[in-house]
Amino acid sequence: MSVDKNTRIDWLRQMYTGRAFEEMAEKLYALGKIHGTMHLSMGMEASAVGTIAAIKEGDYILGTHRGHTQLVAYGADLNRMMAEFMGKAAGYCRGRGGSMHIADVPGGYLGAQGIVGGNIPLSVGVGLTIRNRKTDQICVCFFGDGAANEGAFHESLNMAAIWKLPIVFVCENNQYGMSMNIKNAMAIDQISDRAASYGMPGITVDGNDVMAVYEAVGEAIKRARAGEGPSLVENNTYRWRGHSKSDANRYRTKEEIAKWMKKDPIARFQGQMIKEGVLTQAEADQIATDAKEAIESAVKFADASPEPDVSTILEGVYVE
Amino acid sequence: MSVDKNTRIDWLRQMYTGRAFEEMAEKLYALGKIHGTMHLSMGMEASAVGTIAAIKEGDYILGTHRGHTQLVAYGADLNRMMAEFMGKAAGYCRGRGGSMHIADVPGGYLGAQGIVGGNIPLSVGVGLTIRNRKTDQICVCFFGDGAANEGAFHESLNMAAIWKLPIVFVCENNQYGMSMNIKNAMAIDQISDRAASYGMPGITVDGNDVMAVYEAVGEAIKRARAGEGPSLVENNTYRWRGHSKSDANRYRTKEEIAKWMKKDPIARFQGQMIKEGVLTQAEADQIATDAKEAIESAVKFADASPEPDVSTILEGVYVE
Amino acid sequence: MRELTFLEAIREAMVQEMRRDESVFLIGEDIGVYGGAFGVSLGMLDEFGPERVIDTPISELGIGGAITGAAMTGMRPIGEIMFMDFMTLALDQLVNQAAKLRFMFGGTTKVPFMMRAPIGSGAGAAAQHSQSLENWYVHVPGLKVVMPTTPYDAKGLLIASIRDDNPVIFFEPKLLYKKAKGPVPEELYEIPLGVADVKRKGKDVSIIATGMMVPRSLEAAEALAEEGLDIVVIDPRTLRPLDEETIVKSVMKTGRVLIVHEACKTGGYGGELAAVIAESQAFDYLDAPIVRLAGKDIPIPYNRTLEYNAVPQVENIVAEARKLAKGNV
Amino acid sequence: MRELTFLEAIREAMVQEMRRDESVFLIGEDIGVYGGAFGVSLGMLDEFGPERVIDTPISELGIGGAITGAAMTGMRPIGEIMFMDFMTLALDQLVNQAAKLRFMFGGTTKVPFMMRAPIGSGAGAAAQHSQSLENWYVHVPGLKVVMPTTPYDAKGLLIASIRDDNPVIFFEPKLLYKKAKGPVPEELYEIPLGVADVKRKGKDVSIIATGMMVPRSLEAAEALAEEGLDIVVIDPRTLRPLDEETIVKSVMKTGRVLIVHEACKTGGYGGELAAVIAESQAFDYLDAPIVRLAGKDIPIPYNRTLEYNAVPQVENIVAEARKLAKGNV
Ligand SMILES: Cc1ncc(C[n+]2csc(CCOP(=O)(O)OP(=O)(O)O)c2C)c(N)n1
Ligand SMILES: Cc1ncc(C[n+]2csc(CCOP(=O)(O)OP(=O)(O)O)c2C)c(N)n1
Ligand SMILES: [Mg+2]
Ligand SMILES: [Mg+2]
Repeated sequence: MSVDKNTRIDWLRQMYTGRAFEEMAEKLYALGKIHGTMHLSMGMEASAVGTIAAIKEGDYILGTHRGHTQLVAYGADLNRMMAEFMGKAAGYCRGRGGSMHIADVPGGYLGAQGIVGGNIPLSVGVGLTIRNRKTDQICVCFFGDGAANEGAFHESLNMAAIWKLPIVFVCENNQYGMSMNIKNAMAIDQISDRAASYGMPGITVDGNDVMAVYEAVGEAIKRARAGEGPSLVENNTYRWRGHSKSDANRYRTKEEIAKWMKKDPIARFQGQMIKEGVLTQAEADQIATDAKEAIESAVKFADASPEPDVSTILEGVYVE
Repeated sequence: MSVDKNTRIDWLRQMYTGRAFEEMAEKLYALGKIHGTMHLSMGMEASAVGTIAAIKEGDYILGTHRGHTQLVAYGADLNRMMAEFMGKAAGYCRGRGGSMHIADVPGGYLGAQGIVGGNIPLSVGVGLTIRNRKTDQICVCFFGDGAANEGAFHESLNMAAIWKLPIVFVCENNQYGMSMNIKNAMAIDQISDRAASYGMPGITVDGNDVMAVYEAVGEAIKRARAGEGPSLVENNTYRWRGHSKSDANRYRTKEEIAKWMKKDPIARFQGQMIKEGVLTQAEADQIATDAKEAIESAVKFADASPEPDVSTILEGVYVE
Repeated sequence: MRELTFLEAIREAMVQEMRRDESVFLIGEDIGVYGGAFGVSLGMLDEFGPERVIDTPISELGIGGAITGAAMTGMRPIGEIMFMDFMTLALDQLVNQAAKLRFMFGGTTKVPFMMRAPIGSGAGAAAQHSQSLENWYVHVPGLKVVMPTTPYDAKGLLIASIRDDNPVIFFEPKLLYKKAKGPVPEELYEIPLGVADVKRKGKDVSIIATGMMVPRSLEAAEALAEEGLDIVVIDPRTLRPLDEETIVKSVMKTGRVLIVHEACKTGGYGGELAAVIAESQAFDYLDAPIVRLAGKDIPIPYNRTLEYNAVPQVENIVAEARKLAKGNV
Repeated sequence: MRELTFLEAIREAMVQEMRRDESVFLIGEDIGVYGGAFGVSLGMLDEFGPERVIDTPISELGIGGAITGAAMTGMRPIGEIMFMDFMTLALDQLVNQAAKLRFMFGGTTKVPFMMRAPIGSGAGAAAQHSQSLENWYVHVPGLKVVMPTTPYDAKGLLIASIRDDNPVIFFEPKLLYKKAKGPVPEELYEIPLGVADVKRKGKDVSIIATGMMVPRSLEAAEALAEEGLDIVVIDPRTLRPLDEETIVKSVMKTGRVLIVHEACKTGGYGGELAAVIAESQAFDYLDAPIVRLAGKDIPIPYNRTLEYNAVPQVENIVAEARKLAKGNV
């Protein structure tokens, strides 16, 4: 597939923006401005961006707890995202959700998720809705390598397969659950091999190569739109930071982390574009700066947003 | 593997006894002597008998709701089995369990099961016990084709595989859940192919051929005892009767049933032995008659057993 | 008016709603050609086809997700779980997803599904097929919980449940399917969720009963009428939201209350009812302690006699209500 | 006596029992090198190795089965679920298997495991990581349910739970892990399950509190002492079986009872407590309605202020207890 320059620059911008969001998240955390928990996807940006680059308006996305860059790539409003992260009234969830539950259901982003694997069964329902409407919409369902050992994974992929639902299951394999390496969590080498259990195609790609992700997911989406059913795409990648907030990294070595940091998906994509001559270093620097500024302005927005009003605490449990 | 004549005659006897138990169960049902539900495995006897023939004293078995012949093959006391089926005090579960829950935990038969797939996670725990004891015991875990779509299947096989637990997963594929044909329930041809998702061996055998089952399960058990981990064996077979009690068979054709009844595992095994000259027709008839008599005598025993005493109703919830 | 069984009333409500509203579909195990384990949906596949009467593999969690995801995106699914006991396997989707999504997402979504399941003992199906765990669902904000006990109520409540914009858990006392028969209008009608029904008026004791205990309490009340006692029987019908007013008013009149449910006593819905009464203005009108008559704290046994004795029967209700009325609790 | 945190007391109890009894092992997600999400089992892998401190894949149902199957066949496993919210995924094994096997099999087996899980809100983890669903488990015959609130109780109850021959669900209020500190004997000791502890004596109002509400109630009682009110605080510690006697006796003395729990009010354990009191001989001694102060009927919100307001805080307990004591409920 050939992708035009502006689109690729847009991808780079999304990756930088996701990165900047999370760098800021870390900073806010250190400043004690964040009460709750968060999960950073630094180092995994190509997976989120490459995947979502392949969808179109009207499609659905089911995110994960490690979903900031997924949201950015989806095109979430940074102000409302940051406000939600900071628990403010102007946030996507009016401060009720926080990092783990940012959602824009009306727009098709059906939410980040606190239950590992908990979004996978939802995809089956989304698939049924689409089937019923007879549109060419599709649903992208993200989950991690760890989630692939939940029963939810098994039941959902099977149901999606027998009904040929238009779903692309995207496994962001960052090599670890919380602390468990996939080598200890499963006795196989590739999660995509599990697709065979459901009679659907499975493929593993270099998840730090945004183009590779885009192409693999794009193929799967083409199948899905054509009524040929679901696929499983495994993006091999790595998270640079600890599991949540911070962790002591007792379960992995500094060398391993350093090795993967050298495979930075942003540096790599940017380097390619510069090498190809479609981007200059100065342009790249500008994109990075713009991203940081956008995030800083989002923090300003969020800072200015009021706390949710305690008198509204009971709202939103039921549709009255 | 060569199996001596007496052993084979024993298998035939077990199959006849299982069959006789269920013919009697049907009769008792028709007479209104049974209050609850039951699931008959007529036509599937080779799967239960061939599997259990391969285990040895001290091994564990986890049964299913369709477990009468599994129990017979295990060597359950027919009197106590029948008494349990009839809800009597002398039953294996003092009348608390009924057909769906007959168990002999002290002897290693860890129970029939009312939750489809509910026994599969238990096998993981049994495997851990054995690992802890460092014995060469193994655990056979039965389940149906329908159960293979439960999340419990997925999580358990994965856990068993990563810890190389001594478990043989035996899928009694009788082509249907309750009414759903496996062709509609999964988009693959062989359930044993799912073993690959866990990095364990999987094999499909003719489940109406007691010898084939015995050999395949025997191989898997050998692996398990040798510390090489779990396997998945799929016994292809068919149930002659409705799903439970009776059903209207709306979901399958008379022709299909008739076709499979021609593959009667008992007639087939008996025919082979007669053909080989290790058994005469008269001996076979005697075995069949003995089986029926044993069951009739079990009914007498059960009939004579009192109902559980209502004053004991609270017993057995807790170990005091 | 023509009479229908409880089962027929449920089926008719589903069929009529599915004719009316394209976004309603039914999904569950063996609900298609088999018609469901109890035959509730028999014939529906023929009318609506396999895309609206969807047989699933044996995957309860998957069913929970399917109805939640479909409801979030615009459908009004009816999920069926074959026995409420198996809902344990779908709970993450019902409780951590369906019930919470709207609140967690700041009110920007809704999950208008209903999940149907048979409930209760008496069919000889033993411990894993006979439970009454309705109070689990009552305890989850975001869910509504409905349990009808007459064909008329079943149809009206089912229609209201389908049309409700929230996830509704709908329990069907399985012994009523074929045994309960009564007048049911042919047209579509709604019985609003959250409104109790006084099934029998009286003045001596207020019985608050749920599920199978409603017909049994009515029978008990008839027996006691012959002794000159005049017993109220109230069926909340919707367990959440609860119609507290109807209950509190009745207790203020009678001063004596007997709560009857089939579920095990400890931790059950009777506690909620007792507490609601004990903290209400009815407290000052109570002439006797609040009595709960409930299932024994045991799993349901297989044997018919044990099973019978595991949960309240008419004679137990008669005895407790009589004691209460006569003031010798 | 040396002091330990709540977390250290739990760890020490596990370590000492594992040294004593080869059949005890710990199994859960990220409990090995990571030490568990809250660090409870930090260091245990080093001492006991990977066969007795078993890290699992993310498979809660599998963990439920693993401890049940192991317990049936002779082990005494301790299962850990990272947040009690995820136990929804293991419920089939806990409720349909572990709790019922003994009864269903006529008393011929036993299932001596314990399942530990952190419970409650206050950590900013929002709706799917902050629940208090203890009453679900209380409602299941065959299970015991324990919830300690001091380091001393935690160690003694944990040891008793491991040694108990029944499946025990053990909830650890997560805010106490590092905050609660107190004297804990070095040796092994058991606090029998089913015995409540009167954490504070008094005569004006009986507060029955569970989990995090125990320290908050004690703080409230101190505040009220300055107003001349003398408040009892009872911690049931074991929710099932409940020590009814201690509670009933206290209520007979004070005539006023305030039930405080963090779980949502509707369908919660407070109902059980209220009903037990309302049907006991204490009923005649009640000078005021039984009051439940509980979590609001909402999922736990993320925002810190909303989260704070979602469950009872010291000031709410003070206000309710004061109203009760002064007779103006
Ligand atoms: C059902 C459930 N179990 C456990 C957890 C705790 N938990 C949160 S994230 C996580 C690791 C998930 O691993 P993976 O799916 O690979 O996603 P990653 O965090 O690596 O992106 C765990 C165990 C949870 N949130 N939900
Ligand atoms: C968790 C659960 N879901 C559904 C059922 C109802 N049910 C009982 S047996 C059965 C079919 C099981 O199919 P399979 O596993 O193939 O076993 P078979 O009955 O064919 O032997 C079903 C759906 C159940 N008992 N448990
Ligand atoms: Mg991961
Ligand atoms: Mg089958």
